Amino acid sequence: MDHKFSHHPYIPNSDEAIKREMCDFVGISSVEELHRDVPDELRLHRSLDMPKAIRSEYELYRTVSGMLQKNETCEENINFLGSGCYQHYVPAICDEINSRAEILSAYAGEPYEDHGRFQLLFEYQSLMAELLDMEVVNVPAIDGAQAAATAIRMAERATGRKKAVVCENILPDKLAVIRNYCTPAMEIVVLPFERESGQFDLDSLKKLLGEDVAALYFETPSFLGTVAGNAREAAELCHACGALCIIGTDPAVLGVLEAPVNLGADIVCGDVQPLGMHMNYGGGQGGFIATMDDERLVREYPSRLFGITRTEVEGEYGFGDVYYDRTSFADREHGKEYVGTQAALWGITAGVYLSLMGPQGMQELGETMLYNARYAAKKLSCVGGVSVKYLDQCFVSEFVVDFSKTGKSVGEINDQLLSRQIFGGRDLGGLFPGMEGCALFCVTEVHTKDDIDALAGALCEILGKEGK
Amino acid sequence: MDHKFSHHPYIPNSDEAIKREMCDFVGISSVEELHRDVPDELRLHRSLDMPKAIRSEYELYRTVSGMLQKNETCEENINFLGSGCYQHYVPAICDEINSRAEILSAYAGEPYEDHGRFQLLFEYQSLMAELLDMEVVNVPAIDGAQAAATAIRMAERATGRKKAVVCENILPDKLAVIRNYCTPAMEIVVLPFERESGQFDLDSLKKLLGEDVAALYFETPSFLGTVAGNAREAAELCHACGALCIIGTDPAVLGVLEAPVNLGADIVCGDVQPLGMHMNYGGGQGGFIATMDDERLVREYPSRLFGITRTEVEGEYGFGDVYYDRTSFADREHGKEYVGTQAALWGITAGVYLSLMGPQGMQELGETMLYNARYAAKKLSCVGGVSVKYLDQCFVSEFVVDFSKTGKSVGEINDQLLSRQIFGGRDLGGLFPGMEGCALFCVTEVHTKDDIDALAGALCEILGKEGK
Amino acid sequence: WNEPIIFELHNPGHRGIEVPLASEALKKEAGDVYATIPQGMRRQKAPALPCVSQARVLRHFLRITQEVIGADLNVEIGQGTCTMKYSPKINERLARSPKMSELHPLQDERSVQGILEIMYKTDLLLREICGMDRVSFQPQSGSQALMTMASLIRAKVEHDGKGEQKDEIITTLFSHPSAAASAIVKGFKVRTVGPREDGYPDFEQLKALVNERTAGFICANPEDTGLYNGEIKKFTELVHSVGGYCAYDQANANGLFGITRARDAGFDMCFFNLHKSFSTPHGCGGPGTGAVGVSKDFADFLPAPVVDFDGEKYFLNDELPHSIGKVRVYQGTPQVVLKAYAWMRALGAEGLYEVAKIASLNNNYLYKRILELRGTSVPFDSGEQRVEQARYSFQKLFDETGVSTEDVQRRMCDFGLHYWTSHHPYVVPQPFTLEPTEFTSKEDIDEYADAIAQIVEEAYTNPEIVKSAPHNSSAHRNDESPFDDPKQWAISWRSYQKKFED
Amino acid sequence: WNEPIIFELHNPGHRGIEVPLASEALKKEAGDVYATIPQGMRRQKAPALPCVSQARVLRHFLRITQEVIGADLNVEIGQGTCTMKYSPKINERLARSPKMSELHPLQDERSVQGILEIMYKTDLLLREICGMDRVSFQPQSGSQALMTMASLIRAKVEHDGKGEQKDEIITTLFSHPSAAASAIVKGFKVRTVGPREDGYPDFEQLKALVNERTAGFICANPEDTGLYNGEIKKFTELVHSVGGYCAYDQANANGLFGITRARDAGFDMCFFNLHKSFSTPHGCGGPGTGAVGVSKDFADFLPAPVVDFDGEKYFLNDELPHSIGKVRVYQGTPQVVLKAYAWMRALGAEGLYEVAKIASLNNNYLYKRILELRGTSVPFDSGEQRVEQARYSFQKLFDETGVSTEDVQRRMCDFGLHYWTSHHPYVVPQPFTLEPTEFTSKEDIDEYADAIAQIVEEAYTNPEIVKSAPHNSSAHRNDESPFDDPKQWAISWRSYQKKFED
Repeated sequence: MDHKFSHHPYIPNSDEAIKREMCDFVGISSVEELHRDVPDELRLHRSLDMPKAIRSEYELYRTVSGMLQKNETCEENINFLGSGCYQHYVPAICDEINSRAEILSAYAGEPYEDHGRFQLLFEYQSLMAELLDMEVVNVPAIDGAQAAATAIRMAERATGRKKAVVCENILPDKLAVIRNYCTPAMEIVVLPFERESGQFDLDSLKKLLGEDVAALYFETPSFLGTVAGNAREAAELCHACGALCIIGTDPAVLGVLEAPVNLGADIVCGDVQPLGMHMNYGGGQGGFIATMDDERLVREYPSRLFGITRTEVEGEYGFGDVYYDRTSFADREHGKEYVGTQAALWGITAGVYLSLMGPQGMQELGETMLYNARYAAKKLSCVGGVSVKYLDQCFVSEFVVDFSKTGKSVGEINDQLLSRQIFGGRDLGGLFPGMEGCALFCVTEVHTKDDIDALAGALCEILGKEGK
Repeated sequence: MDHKFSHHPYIPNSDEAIKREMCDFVGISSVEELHRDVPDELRLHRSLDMPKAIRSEYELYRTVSGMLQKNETCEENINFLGSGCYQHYVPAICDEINSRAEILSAYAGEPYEDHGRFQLLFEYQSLMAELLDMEVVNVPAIDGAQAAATAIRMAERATGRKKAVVCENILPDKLAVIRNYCTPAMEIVVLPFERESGQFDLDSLKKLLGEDVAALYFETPSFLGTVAGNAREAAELCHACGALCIIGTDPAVLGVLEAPVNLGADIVCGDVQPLGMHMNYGGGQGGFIATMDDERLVREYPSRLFGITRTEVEGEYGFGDVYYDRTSFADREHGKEYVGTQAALWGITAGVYLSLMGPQGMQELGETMLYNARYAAKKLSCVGGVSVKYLDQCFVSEFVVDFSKTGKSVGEINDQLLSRQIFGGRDLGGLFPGMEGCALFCVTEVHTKDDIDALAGALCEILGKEGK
Repeated sequence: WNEPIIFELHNPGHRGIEVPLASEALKKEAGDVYATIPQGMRRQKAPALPCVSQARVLRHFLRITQEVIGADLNVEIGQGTCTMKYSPKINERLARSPKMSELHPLQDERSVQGILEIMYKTDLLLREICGMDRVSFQPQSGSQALMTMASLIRAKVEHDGKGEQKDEIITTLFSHPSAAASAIVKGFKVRTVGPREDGYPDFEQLKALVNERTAGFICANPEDTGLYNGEIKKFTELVHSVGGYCAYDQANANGLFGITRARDAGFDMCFFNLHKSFSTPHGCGGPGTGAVGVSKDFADFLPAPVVDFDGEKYFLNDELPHSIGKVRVYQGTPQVVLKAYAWMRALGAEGLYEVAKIASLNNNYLYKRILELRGTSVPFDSGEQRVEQARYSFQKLFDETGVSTEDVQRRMCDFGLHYWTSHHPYVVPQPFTLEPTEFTSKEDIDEYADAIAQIVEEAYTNPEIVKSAPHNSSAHRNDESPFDDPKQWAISWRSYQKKFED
Repeated sequence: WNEPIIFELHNPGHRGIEVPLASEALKKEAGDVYATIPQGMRRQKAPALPCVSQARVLRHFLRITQEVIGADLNVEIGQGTCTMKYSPKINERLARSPKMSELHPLQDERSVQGILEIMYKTDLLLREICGMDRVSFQPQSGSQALMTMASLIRAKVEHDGKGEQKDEIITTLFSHPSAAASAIVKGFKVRTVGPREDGYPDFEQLKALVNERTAGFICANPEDTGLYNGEIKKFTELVHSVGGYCAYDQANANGLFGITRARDAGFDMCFFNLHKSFSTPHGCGGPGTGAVGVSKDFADFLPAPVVDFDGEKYFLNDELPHSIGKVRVYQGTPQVVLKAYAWMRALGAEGLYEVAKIASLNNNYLYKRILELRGTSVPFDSGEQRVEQARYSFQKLFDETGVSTEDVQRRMCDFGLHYWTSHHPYVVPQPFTLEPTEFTSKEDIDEYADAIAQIVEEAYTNPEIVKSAPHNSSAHRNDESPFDDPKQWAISWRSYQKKFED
């Protein structure tokens, strides 16, 4: 090695003189005497086989950023992928706050020295509560899928029942997470959606519900972008048989769509990623779970729940853990599921986002998406051979485009869009039988009319047909 | 307008109800009654003629970043331009600190509530003092050129003399700044440099010095990258006739080159841009001026000088303005020149940079530049028709390449380099008679061997000749 | 600051940010979108979010962040087991590049070769560190990684045809609570091995618990005690002998880089918290990454996809025939993987080894300093070195002065320092858990130990000052009565308004 | 925090960052570079910079930044004349893009069309705002802009052939000190017009001073009093009548956007501080931009280059035949211009007009609130509205309680608020200068005024608490004796060591 391993900027005591002094204090003659408890047979008697240290920050920067240069971003291209991870505008203040050293490098301090962390997450809970029109929101879970899985397990414990009905029309990744998380404790029954309407059918639902069902889980908007017009009826059916109704939703649409609690949901869950998180190749997800302030459900949360209180100083607020004894931190395997690191920073960021947006911002966000999506759907359905499924229904930002009559596969079309710097919609072939040749497109407030027109124009070229 | 001008996120009181309430308190019926002191004949009886407001942050971001996309950066290309503005690596922590909201948005608080600002700038002064081996450093001036101009005016006041000798071999912009700033108070006499050596000649200097000369100003390294081997003799000649010796320098080289004070300088000045500032199309400059703790000179600084003191609490430090009465803040036109906003944020950043680098970092920085520049010079001088001037002399990071025998102009060569994503050196033709066909190239620690080889290879191609 | 709750800043005339509105031309072509919304599905009552001007939102959150003390701001020793280390700013800068942040997880693989390369190469580096054959980055946290390991064991025993028979997981008392709790989630019964008097897990207890029902064994080593169990291979061999599998909680591997590897001690799988030992920041509790490494027998069981390389390009490999499915949507948190990659590259093999040595040296130095203080002790003591952390006890201090470990905790706030007791239930009486890492300097350790020393001194001379703390923190003592009382607890501002403001 | 001086953190074993070293291959080809350094020119003694680990450097500076209160953190009213406004974070984000920060000023124009376009379009916007014909962004600050204007006047009178004769510049007492001081730098004699009893500059005094020696007249309007001089055109006409030129200090134009324009009042030139009225942040005092606008008669005198557009591309135009040369290297601080551009685009014409109205409304609201307090007054009062700021007096408070404006200043720190008195010498006795801008909400103004009210109350009931302030700030009262004593002052740590530590 060119450098001895001393004086590393990240390891202040990696200096011979300092090591010497500390070894003397500890009573050993060198650091090699540490780890004497590790038996010889378990020791690695060689160096790890890995590339040499890049000691200068500049070379490290150049190496890693050189690798990153191979990526093509959604800012450099026009992106129409959504499907659970959404490209929304991230206000500069969201990044300003979540990159603050104080909170970025913090973890799990106590209510006194980390007063601010508690306040940040309490405010997040409170702001989400308003958006959802509910009373209790957890410190974020891993992602929306975990939130759904946990909501189902909460229903299991609250009802003592071991079966859950899950609508098919959700992100396939999410179903996989739910399945794994609920296996073997519960039976997961999938309620198919009708291909022609994109909705689940109430009669089919009725057949699956019963005294053994802990919960029904469905989403609105659904994975295909459709709004569940029969949500209220579905909730009533659940309640009639003593099951809980769990609704997954996209918080970005709640300025224009009714809050699921008002459709009859007992538990509402979803992902906070749309509320101020960059996509990060999927790394921006964070889950929320919300209920009313009903002790029966509150005691089933595995998550931390921060509560507000008063302090010994008049007019001052304090914060702390509500009902800590529920958690695995307090009671190991007797706690509710488990708790630990999840996605707190994204919760804090969502709080900043909602504070900036206010009611009007959320309403306008939804409205712009409604217009953009409707415009895009109309525009694309004018391209010869292309149709938009469920065009007569409401969708806020996602919709299904059917290319099956164009003579080209979704893969071929997306390849040609890519070469025009457009990321086309997600191929639904293989995800759901009967949806071959279809793709899920997403537009949000980041898309301009020009962006959408560019997509339509590119499709006309690719498909060799003029738009009508 | 689509929007009425209310509820603007930057203007909280731009709401009719709030305005109403405040107008009532003030005793006017509407905000239109404000500005009644502005006579009708002076009023603009129309709206300003400018593009409509871009109300959403996203559209603003997309508009401005769209314009910025037309720029090609020195990260995307290999850059060999220096000439007073240098591409060095900026440690991430420098940006972390100078983007902190607390200091980015601060201005001119007092020693108590802005204790930190005073400490930051006092530490900058102290760190620069070590680098320069001097005792007094100012809160930064506008740029290195202003620092040089002020140093000359300080010499004027300290000596009572009205003439300054300035070596020709400095950044032409800097000479222009000095000329304007010293006109009409002083006479600026230019001491030419010798074309064959890149140095000024002591005999010529002697002819210009005399009892009427306030100061000699020269630089090492010079504009052409050469080290002033006769600096000590020049300083002695100044002192012999009662003039001050002012030396401009590049702080990035002071890990390997002697501090100018030890060559005999009375005032040392330069630009802090190399110490942690991005180039910012020239917006990263900030000037420093340094002297020993000599009252005669300290009283001539126009800048603020922050000093350390003790407070009423044992062991605590406090900070404040030293000799405030010198300044125009204290005494208007009777102050020394003037003071105001300059480049404080860059001073703070340079302090962070020097704290990170330490003595070893500065030494290694200089050494890497010495090697890179020497390697580059050797490599380029191997390209047929190309020679490097002053190759037998020392240069740390800049050197002059002579293309006059290649049959192509510097402009043509740079055009062709540009199409290969290389920013070639600065054309010296037109800047100095006798330097036609020459260009000033700069390499620093950011250049790898591959970068330099790419330049040499490109030149071989362009000039149609193999490297030897 | 005494910054109000954001709702208290509400002024209906204020606005924080504006959203792009659809242009008139677009609206005209789109038509009446509200008419498409089904009956009763349109939001009736706007959410009661506060209206606050942009600068005031910023001021609010900036001020609150100043009331948090992250590892960047303090001598970060007091959150034992959390492995709080320096997260280099350069790594954050890289991770916040649009080339990372503006990627959609479903982009064509050709357009994300950079991040796939980084994930693949990080996988290789971690394989080398733990000796396993394949790594998944899907779990976002250590607890989720523990759940993933429990899921892998379940899938494997079922694949072995022993799904009915093998329904127990054994863990140790000083392992993380989630090791036990996540096994329960996956439908196992949990058996727990306690420590011997000398602090090591009791092999005799394990022997008594291991049988044909044993599906797996999950433990940390060192556990929270910081003691390295040198007999660990005996443990894994015993479990293997009955057809069980062994999973290693290496959330905190900080003291062992380059010293010993999980696979070599007989483990079938392990996980690392990239947000602990690999320095990616904690972010107040996530997102992180619990990278799960497995032996080749388990490679096909991992959550899909994993990143592979075909010699020319990197790709997402979904072909895992026995995959447990997914534990996290998409590919986990790639920006965290990137930061860990950059950190490892900055250190190389010798650097990682130095990390282990210095983390250990720092801990043993601190250990000696703490034990020199009156009132301190270390129960479950073998007299051996600790690796990277230790759990201490103030039982003696409590007996002699009445000052409890919670009192000390509150008093430490006054010094701007963290001090963590322990997970519950307390095994060590009056516990506290300290863990310096390699980024802690000797000066830092001395500063921390001096603070504890001063509090100990106060406890013996003026205990009231400790008991009534904090005196000098960003908040004063809470009225804790509402937290466990459903009638009083308030988990949102609207609940607080309802319960307290009437 | 009580964070030490960085030098006190020195430990020779520590290191903050590493620098790339030349590779062995390169070194070999380069040869012995040290041998090239001339005799005596190689550094003999390494600079005594401190050695500090990276995390400790970060902690040090983060802690210190927490001891500064910028406009983002407090109710920013107390730094009157400074026009502290909200600097939107989106503008900072744009300015910190590598597409801005990684540009070299000598790059080929083809590679910098984006920033040149922004500079050109900002020039157009500013021309419209002030009515001038051309703008230079070269000056980095308001003072430098004043110096630039003085330089322009000198060049013009010399060009007029009157360089010998015209050697006086007239300014007003309530204008910025640099207006007078920079005229001196440019070799002018300075004549000063004082205020009338009602606060307006005295036209009679001007008449007495204007003569054939008058080269120029430089003033602000409003001056620091906040009063708009409606007779300003009489002033400029008088100066023009003797062949002098008129320069307008519009550093702070916040109260006048869209109301009235400099050119229309007869000025030949003016400047704007983009870091004040145009919201680019102050950064503790620069870099900013003092954008100088001139009438067409002065366009060829501006510092070169300016940005021009030939219909196809933007370019740097150096063809200014009478240019004064340069006042700043290269093209000034383009990243500041960019931020100002983004700010103007976010507001448009109506938004700028609203800025002027609300800044003015806020100030008049504050004005009334302050004057309702016991002990306050406004000398030089016309009874008229103030525009964007006002200079108040606590003379009455001082007479009645002994509490001075400096005492109030120190006490305001305890509220986390700034409070600025005035430039020296004080014209208004016991002065203080307040300036809310359009970003200040009514709630903010009330909070600030309430703090002053409380201090006034204290002054009358318990003056000692005010006089002995600060009580609750990041620092305690300084021993001020060293600052003016050459034997004691210490302008660097090494001087402090030498003078105090022996």
